[in-house]
Amino acid sequence: MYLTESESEQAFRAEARDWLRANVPLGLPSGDTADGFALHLDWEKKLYDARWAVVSWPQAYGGRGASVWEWLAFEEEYYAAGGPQRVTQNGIFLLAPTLFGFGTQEQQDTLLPRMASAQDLWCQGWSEPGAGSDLAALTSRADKVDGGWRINGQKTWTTRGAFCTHLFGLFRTDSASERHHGLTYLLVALDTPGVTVRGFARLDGDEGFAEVFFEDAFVPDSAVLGGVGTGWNVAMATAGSERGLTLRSPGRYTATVERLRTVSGIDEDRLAQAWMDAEAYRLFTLQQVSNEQAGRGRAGESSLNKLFWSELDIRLHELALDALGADAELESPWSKGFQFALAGPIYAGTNEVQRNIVAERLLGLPRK
Amino acid sequence: MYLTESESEQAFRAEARDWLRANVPLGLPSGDTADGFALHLDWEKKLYDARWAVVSWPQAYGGRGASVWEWLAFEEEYYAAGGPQRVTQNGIFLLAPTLFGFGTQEQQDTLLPRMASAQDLWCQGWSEPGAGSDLAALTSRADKVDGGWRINGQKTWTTRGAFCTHLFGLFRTDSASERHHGLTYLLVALDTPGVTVRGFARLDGDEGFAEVFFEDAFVPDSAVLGGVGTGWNVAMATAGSERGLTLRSPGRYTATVERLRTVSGIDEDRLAQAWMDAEAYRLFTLQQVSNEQAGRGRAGESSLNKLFWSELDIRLHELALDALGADAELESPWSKGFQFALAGPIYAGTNEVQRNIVAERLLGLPRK
Amino acid sequence: MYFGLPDEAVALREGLREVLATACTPATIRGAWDGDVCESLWKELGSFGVAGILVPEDRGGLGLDELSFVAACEQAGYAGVPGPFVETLVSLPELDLPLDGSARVAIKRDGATPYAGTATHVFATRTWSLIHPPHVDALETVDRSRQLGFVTGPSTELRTPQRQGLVERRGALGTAAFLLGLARRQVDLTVAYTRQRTQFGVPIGSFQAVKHALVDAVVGTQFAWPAVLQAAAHDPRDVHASIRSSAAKAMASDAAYQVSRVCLQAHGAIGYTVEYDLHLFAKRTWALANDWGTAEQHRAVVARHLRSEG
Amino acid sequence: MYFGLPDEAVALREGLREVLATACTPATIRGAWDGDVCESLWKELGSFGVAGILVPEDRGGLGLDELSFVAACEQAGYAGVPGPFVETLVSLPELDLPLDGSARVAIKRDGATPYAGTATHVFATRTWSLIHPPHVDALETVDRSRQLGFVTGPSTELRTPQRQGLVERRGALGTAAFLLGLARRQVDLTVAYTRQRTQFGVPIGSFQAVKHALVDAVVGTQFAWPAVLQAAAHDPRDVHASIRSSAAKAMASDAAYQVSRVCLQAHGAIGYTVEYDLHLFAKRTWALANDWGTAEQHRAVVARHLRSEG
Repeated sequence: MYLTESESEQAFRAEARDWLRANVPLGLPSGDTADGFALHLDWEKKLYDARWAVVSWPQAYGGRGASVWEWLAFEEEYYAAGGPQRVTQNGIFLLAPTLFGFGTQEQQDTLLPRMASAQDLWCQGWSEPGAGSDLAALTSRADKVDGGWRINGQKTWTTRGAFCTHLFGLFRTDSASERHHGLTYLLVALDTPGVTVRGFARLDGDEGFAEVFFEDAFVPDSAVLGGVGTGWNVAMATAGSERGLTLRSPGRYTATVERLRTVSGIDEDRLAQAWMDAEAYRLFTLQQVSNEQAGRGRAGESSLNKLFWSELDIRLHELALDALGADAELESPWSKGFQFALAGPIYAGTNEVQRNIVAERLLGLPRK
Repeated sequence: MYLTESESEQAFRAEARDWLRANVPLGLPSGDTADGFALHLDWEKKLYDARWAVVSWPQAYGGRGASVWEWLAFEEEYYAAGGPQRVTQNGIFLLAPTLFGFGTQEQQDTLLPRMASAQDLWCQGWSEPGAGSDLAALTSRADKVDGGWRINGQKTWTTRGAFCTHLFGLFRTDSASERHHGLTYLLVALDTPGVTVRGFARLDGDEGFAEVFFEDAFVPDSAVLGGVGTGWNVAMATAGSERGLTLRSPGRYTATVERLRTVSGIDEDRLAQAWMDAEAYRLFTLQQVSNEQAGRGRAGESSLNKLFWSELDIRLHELALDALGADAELESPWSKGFQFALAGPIYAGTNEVQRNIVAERLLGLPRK
Repeated sequence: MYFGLPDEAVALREGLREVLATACTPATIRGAWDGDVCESLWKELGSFGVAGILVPEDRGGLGLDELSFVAACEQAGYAGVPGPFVETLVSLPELDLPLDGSARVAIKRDGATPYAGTATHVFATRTWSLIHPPHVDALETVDRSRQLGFVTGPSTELRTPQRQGLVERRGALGTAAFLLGLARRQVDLTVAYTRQRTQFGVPIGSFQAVKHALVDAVVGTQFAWPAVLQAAAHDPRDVHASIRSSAAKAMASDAAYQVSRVCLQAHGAIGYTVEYDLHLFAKRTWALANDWGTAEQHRAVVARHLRSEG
Repeated sequence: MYFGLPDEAVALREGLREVLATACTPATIRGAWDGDVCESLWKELGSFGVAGILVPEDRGGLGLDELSFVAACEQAGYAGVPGPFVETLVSLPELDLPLDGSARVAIKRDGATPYAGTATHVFATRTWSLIHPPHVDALETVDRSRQLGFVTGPSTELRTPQRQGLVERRGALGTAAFLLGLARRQVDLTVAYTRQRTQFGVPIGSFQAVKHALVDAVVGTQFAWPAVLQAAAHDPRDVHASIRSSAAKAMASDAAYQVSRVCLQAHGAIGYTVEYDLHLFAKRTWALANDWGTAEQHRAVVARHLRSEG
């Protein structure tokens, strides 16, 4: 057990803490509204200019080549300093790992720097009206044409789609194919002719969702990420990192528990449980990273991770709201955070799907 | 709303209370051991002699023709006075309703008085090694022979089978039949040649279970309850009353909560919840009886009832054991009761099966 | 002996159901979210007479008992009636105000007063006085139809006998019934959606994950309702009568909240949008679960009683 | 940076796994239920050296750290080792007793002492003295291998430095690891049974009702283990080091108890018999969940720390 950070890791943490405490903007409005989004962009550019936007990326793309340990330390300090949710997260946390894994040199060189500097803002194009938990049921098509692909169909539940510039997602490129076969991972600029985006409101009232309609929208061959027809495997890599630690860094919850400790009238027994749970999540994540680095990653581990943080997030906010009592219904960071937390068990693969994955892949229970 | 008991109902309750308080034997050993069972039989005969054994039955069979309200009042007073579990319950609460509903006059006249006076002691023959939750998978056969039936097969999980004299259960009388078709409800004396009973121990260590083996055991035609081949419907009537209020009268839980109030160091918030839950169960039962008497019984209501009491019973005992702390592991009425309660969600149709029933019959969710 | 709603209560509930089917649709609730006080709805309620359920007949009310009152509140909850429905019904017996729906009465709190923004009068029970017209400093709430606000304005002391305890008890009891109506509506929406929504080639309502979670939540509401009935029944022989309304509110708050969680999860993403109706009922549930005393506060009342009553 | 068991701890656990596979079968545990003190098992443990895990090498022990200790306790829990396994391991560093398994040390309690009936020595930590030979008034317990009893007998004061706090902390920590081993065993039994047990034409392990309940219980144990690791790691920079063992015990107690409930339910009637092995591990779980401090008591320790540490 070598939990002690090295001198360089400690130095990295200290530098991050100092800069964040000096620069984090407090009380930003939600990034899921048009006005709020603009303010968040300013913050993202500030992070980029100081090279804190994508610490784990290579220097060439605007990062610091930080280790995963340093990245976790940065995230802890980020949320401990009260840093806001990252409006760039779908790009830098979900698409980027896939680009690093499957992208051509040219795709990486052109897309990653613009992503890091928040010039390009990426949203996901997974779900469709008929394909939610059952992603493989998607029907949006991309037909081969000279020099590229012509897209038709509809995506929905696209977080912050109304404020983004680009979309990454899966499209059926083999009309004869079924389920997870014949799909291709495409990168689409939302200003492409034939693409229409309609934003709509989430549970908390913010316009955080969008529907994206494709009518004969043309994208060039260079829009293909990974091979044609291999989209499912490429997407699963993203889904993996989405369910994994890059979606919810432990720093979020340890920071939330620190805020809970300042709420008066809180149930002490439940507060102790909340502290233990947030700590357990942090430690589980450290163990998960250690296992993966040692090549001992376990099947279904990222699903365990997602089950835990999504339910923990709700419990933490319920604890605060119970303490607020009759005032719990007032608009506040706690009531807002509660509504946000309720999405946790639903998105990135519902928890019901995650339980099936853990039962079958980790425990070895029969599919049928 | 006419919750007030009539004068006759009040008089009935008062008479029952006085007699029970004067006669209930305290500190009886478990009735699920050979020695204990004998002592419980003495108590059953005492109840019978005073005509308190089967209050809701006709006078002719040893009862008082009591209304269901009077029966509920008797049960409340019985457990409030510390009355022991009824070792005759499988007969008087599970078989008797079926006999009243499906038995011939001769079957009723011969069997009911001997059951009431605890001369005949009945156990259930439902489950088989391969048929638990999936009762329709049973394979024990009864083949037609001259003047009766010849039984082969095995039953198991037969509560108190080792101490009983008779068994009622389902047997496949049409070898070509499948699932719930071609089954017949038979009444079998356990001293019949070819019948072997092997008692075995339950979770709490008492020999409360038995396996019953049938090797060419002959029973006469008069052993058929209801029509040949109609066994499933006849059995479901029993299963209904088993899941219903006759299995667990509310008096058990209100009495347990009163005992909980005497346990020191108990969590007051959870005690309040326990009291509310026991009351809710009592009131739900009154509502259920009222609905049924008014012909407004609801599909799945007896499953709701079973889900609630079985989980309530466990919660009540967990509450006591948590208060006992390190002493919880000592043999005591609470640790014994906890282990007994753990059977609740499993027997009489597992709670998983009950949830399916409520989902499909009460809520109308699709089977497939 | 009979335990259940008497016929007159059932008849009232059915009548109210018909009225609300047209007078209070999700569009009505959305209107309230945008600040509409829903006068036409309240006129309907007034002409149906429901405002005066608990007001003696000699004063023009229906003079019904609390069993009819909880039956009406449950039905109003099912429809998600916006505005101070429970508050008005429990206030009017104490006040000299019209029963035609033109009076919408909120009940003053030390902090912000619920429905202040839509009330014509605010009943300050502590001082037993009536504030009219109320001046309201509005607050932002998760359920925008709640219209919480700090209330000031001209106040008149009331001459009627002070029955704070009765108003408090009825408010908690009516809110418990309203919560169970909200829960029943959310379950109906969820059953309807999961029956037709197909994933993996089958209706999602056929998955045990959906079925069993929904059933466990429904069990809670099914066993809370008899507690509401008993609290409304005032059985003279009931030694626990004084805490029945607390038991009812505690059980209804927890059960309805759990239903809201399970129904939202069963819907998936669609339930997480404001374009779909579920959130209208879920957010009211969250608000009312803590209004008129939280489950924990009411359990504490029960616990005190159990201690004292020995 | 690396968070996990170091290689030496993994090696120890694997070695112990092999020893226990033959030395501690369910039959061994059933023997203990009938009063057997399992001397051959303890000889095996002694010759493997596990009794001296925490004893310095210069005293003949293995001189390993607490990470190896919790690894061993978890494996012992998986095998359901009867007798004072954790108690002996945490006591031997403080005592001058043989490490060959001939000394089985129980730790005295104000009330009844667990494993008193199978112990060769009883360590009274409060008075820092050793009772030998112990005289025991036995009590009936749900898990009969626990052999609780009231202890008297000749007592010798110890000259070694009094480290009550260390023994207490290690006892809770080792028991937490033991509980997670018991849980892992129950999950393995349940997966094996529900894979082969068929009802309604399919393995019952394919039903979501079984899968999801089991997964939720497993999540609890999966996240309790890192808490055990951290408590054993003694990170010098950890401002919360003093309460890590309480956090570990609280989480392990709740998680293992939940596993025992879910596994029993998933088995159905077969799990409810003493002929099947599950109950051997379930009943130990129930006992240890409350031994060395209940989850609630340890959460109270954490709560106090959070309050003071501000």
